[in-house]
Amino acid sequence: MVEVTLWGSLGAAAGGQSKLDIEAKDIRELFRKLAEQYPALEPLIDRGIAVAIDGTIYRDTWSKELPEGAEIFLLPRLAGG
Amino acid sequence: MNFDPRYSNRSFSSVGTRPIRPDGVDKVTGRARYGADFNMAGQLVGRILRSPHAHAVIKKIDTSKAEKLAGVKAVITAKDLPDLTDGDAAMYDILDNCMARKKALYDGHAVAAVAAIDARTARQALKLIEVDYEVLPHVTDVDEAMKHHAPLINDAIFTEGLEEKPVKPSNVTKRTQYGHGDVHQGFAQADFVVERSFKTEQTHQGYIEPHACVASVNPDGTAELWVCTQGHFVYRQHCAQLLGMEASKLRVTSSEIGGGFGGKTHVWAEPVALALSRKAGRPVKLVMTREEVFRASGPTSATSIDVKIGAKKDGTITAAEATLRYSCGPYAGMWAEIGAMTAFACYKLENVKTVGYEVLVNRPKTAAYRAPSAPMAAFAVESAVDELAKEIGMDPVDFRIKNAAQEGTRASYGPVYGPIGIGPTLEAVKNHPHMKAPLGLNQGRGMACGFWFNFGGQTCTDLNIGMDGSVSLAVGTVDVGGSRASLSLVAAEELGIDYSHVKAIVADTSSLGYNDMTDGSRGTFSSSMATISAARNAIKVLRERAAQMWDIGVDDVAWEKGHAVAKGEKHGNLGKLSLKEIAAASGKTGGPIAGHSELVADGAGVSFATHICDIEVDPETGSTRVLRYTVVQDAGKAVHPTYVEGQYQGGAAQGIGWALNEEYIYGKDGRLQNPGFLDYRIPVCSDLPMIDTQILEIPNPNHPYGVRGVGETSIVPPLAAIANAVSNAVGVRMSHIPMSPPRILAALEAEREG
Amino acid sequence: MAGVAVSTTINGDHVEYLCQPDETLLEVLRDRLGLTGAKEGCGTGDCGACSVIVDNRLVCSCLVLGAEAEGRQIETIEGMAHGDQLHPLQQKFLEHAALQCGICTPGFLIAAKDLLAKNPSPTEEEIRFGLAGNLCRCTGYDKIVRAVQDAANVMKGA
Amino acid sequence: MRYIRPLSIEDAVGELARAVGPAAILAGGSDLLVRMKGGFIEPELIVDIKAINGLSDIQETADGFRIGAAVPCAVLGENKALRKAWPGVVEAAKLIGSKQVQGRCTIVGNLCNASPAADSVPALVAAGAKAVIAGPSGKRTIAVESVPTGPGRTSLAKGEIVEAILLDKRAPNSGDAYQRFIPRTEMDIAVVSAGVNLTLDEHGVIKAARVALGAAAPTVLLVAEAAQVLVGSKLDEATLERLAKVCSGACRPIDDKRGTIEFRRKVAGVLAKRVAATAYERAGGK
Repeated sequence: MVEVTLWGSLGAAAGGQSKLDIEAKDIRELFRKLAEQYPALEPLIDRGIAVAIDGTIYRDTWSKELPEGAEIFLLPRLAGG
Repeated sequence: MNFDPRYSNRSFSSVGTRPIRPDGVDKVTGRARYGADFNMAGQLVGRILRSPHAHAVIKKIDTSKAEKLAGVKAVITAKDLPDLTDGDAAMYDILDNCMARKKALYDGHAVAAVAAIDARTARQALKLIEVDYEVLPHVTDVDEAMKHHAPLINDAIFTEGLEEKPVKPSNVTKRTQYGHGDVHQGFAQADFVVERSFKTEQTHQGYIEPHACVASVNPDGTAELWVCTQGHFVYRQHCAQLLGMEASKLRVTSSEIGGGFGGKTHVWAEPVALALSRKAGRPVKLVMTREEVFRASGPTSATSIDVKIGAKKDGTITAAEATLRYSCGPYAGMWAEIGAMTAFACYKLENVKTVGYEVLVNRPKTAAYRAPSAPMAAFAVESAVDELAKEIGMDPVDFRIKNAAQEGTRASYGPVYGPIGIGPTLEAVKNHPHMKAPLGLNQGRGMACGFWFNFGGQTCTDLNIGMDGSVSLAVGTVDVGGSRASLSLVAAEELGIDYSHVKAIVADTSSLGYNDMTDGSRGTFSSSMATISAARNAIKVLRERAAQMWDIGVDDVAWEKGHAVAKGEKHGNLGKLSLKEIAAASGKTGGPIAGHSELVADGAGVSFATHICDIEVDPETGSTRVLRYTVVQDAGKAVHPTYVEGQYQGGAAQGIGWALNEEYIYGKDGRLQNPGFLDYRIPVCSDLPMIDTQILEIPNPNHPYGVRGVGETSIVPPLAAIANAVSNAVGVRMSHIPMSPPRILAALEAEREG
Repeated sequence: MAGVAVSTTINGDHVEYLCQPDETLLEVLRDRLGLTGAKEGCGTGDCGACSVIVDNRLVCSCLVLGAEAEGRQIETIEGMAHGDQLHPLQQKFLEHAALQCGICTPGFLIAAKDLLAKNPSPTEEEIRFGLAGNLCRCTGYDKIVRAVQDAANVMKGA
Repeated sequence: MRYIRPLSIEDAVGELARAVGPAAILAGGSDLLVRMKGGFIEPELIVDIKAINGLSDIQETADGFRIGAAVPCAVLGENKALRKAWPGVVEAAKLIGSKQVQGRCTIVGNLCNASPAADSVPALVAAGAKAVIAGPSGKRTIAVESVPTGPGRTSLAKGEIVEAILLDKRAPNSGDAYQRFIPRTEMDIAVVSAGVNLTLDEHGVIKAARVALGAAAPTVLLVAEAAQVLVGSKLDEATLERLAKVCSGACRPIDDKRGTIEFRRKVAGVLAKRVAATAYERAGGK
């Protein structure tokens, strides 16, 4: 079980919830379960979001494992210069 | 592939040295080929017709006269770029921006284009295209655009992110919020509260090379595109999607790039050039004029920001809040959101809240500009932080040190920080001789901090070892300022050979796998990671070949300082095999030796900088002069320190220009008044002092060498550092960027009149 | 439009071309003669990327007509090195990393060459004002000024 | 479109007078080529005057200086005698554009482009310079301030060419100066500017003065009232303050991308003070 914080504009797509507990071992499973529970998140996930695992920002690499008890933040993917 | 990206403390022999870049001689002899330096047989000249109106319905376009002009080979409008975006809203915006469909949304918006045998004919043809416009009311100011009565730019936009779904369309596309804790409670604990409003005007990246490309579409559907870009793989994807082509059939070659800073992350003219070439059946060269670059590429947001910060007497910040309104041009963006994420990232805050509003205006589509959105937020926050320090009676550096984020701090944008450099940059500034140098009359010193995320992303690298033992490194990351030198150093380091035996090139889209563009300070971070990975893969092959040559097991072969070494006493008589010797035998041991790497570079590691500057103000004219400037920034590990310094200096110079004189000036008619380098005033050589730099190296735990991105952060602090210096010099707090002489003089006069 | 026949000298070589009356020297160099070292950053004399030397005067080639080159001596970046020997300014620009993207570099080198020809020992301020007609957006000018200072020292010693 | 390079002023005048479509005179080209690039002018005929005998020379005569219409500003700066006699005119001419532009631009071009912000014009007006005009009906000489009549407009008739600028021989105890305000240190057009020309008596009292302001009205302003303030003074603090006030009051500026009305008014006065002080010092005043 990991605690996922939906951040910025993502919270609105999950019905205003910002913290969710999800049983997921990697990013792929996390995304799949999120999309099942909150269909409004699916297009956002498809467009690409960033995942912060214990403070380090990863992109949406499916195989990235989520350590038990890790702090997960989902952030919008950013533009840079 | 089991590549371990974790940092390991080690000594270096190549990394950290300062050799001459591999592309250097071409660039000092005029041989390097940029966007406009390439030609194809039979090529036509492409030109774009642009809207003279800020906001207008395109009722009709009659191209018949232009088509009849001798020498005109193709004329296109939006009809020739049909909508193939399949519900992808972001791509649709790109398409509409490349060629206006129903409405022209800003002065300079493309409405038609021609390809002709020469520039004169093309220019004449543009004059023969008749466009029937119905001019609409327009809005160019970010605050005006948010008002209820403001002209509506897109009536299908309803503000996202509000608690209640809006019933009326709006120019505000989205509201976003970040933060944690309870700011009301936080402000209640504060002994001092500073609350201020700020504005910043729109600026342009100001790269010296205008957008340029040569497009050639064949009747069989294959195509080539030569173009100056920060990301040729991204350009390929976008162009292929907009033109309905298979990506693999479009080969994109990135030319040398004459500056981008975010402005060449986005397609504008390239799909138009391809569409012209497709219609004309000949190659088309399309080069923007400087005026077109200003009117119709992607400047940064204009902003309006409110900041409120509270602190206790002892200097502890108890709460921080900001509302940020960023202009996006006429299409939805996420610029205010980035501002809301970065605004307070330097500080350790119990209670913080930021709200961003994305605002549509009749200006060109906003694009990224070096740490996009962060400089404006930092200007507002760091100005208020300085004022708060003053009210408390604390030294501004000490005040920041007291509140600086550190490892374990929850960032205002969410996650918890790992090892970071804000504290060390502040300590370095506190102890810097610059802080103790005397100042004269009307002179002031200011300092400010800045933050940027840094990106990683998809990266592809090929490392090929020639039969003579020299190494070709093919990377997919466009080199905007010396990364071929850095990556050659990394390859030399990993292989244990001399830098002079490595030659790095940027490969085209048909020669290498997909690679993200050079943005988010990711170039050296990502590609060095992929280069290390590719080199390690090559070393594996080299060890296998050496094992064959010795006829021993590969596990008994180690790689040390450019040589295969046989391990163990039983092989004591085998000596070493150099990379050169192994390469020479490669034809007999299994063929060419190479290492490849395809990876997603993650964990870029955030970046912080603190700047100091001295300013002199002429109180009679409001004129300013930058007397001294110092940049202190964390690089993680500086691979080629000279180019790291160059990034620090260049970012600071752009920030100085932004702070003092650069701005888009729109007339009442909604047209851009200053689309040229004469009146869009970027700093000239005599405007600036030497820019001193201090590189700190706080290793990034997620990179084998500890590298962090360095390209962008240096543009974040200057706006605030200069505003603070002006305030300290002449006692007026400037709340509007740029701090041009008329604005400073007006502020001084207002102060004198009390 | 009648073409203008022009006979001129570029980097010591005799060159003849036909150009249109309104064609700039920059267009002639780049599009007719294949000398693409001079760059067009603005086309209005504001950036200096197209700098060349005409009869010992530094000019923006975008502000000179091709027709005006008749009988002149023109020096461009392509003629700056002697054979395989780089000019000291070119060498110092490399050593100091006085270029990042490099688009402004040919113009800076030509302008710096003209500056040092007229003032072999310029102060930092003279260098900065002497090169104020050349825009660079990457470097903040710091390393460019240092490279010119260093080259001046080398050239005086030579 | 035709490009011609006549060898005599008569030929040039004749060609211009006969031209059917728009015609343009090319000396330095630093304004003309920019306007052509922007599509603001598409001349049928370009008359390059640089091959005309005498137009590229500076002559020192018994009456003063005659500066040919094709003399680049860089050459003005290299002329020691001119620099010594009219330092204000030379420093103004040297401010036009970059080093690259200096090698091409001319003060006659600057005058005939008729921009109120032209750098050399306030200095020339303050200096009392004259323009020698050749035309189909012969030659005439007029004060330089009579050439521009409004932004982009001149009093020149069809076929007329300004062939030279005349500057008087310098009276003893005289000095002139010019300054402009620009946001950067180089490469800008004047936001506002001032030129002052003074002659002192043997006691350091100003006996003659001319004050001109640039970018303060549709044409360069010759401010007679400012000259009156200066004459009879030794440029004391009170005189300088009065000068500033009169100059600010004389301005009829506009708000535009380069500055505001308020700013131009205020800074016109500040510059007038500073420029007058330099001119006074150059004239030998203390």
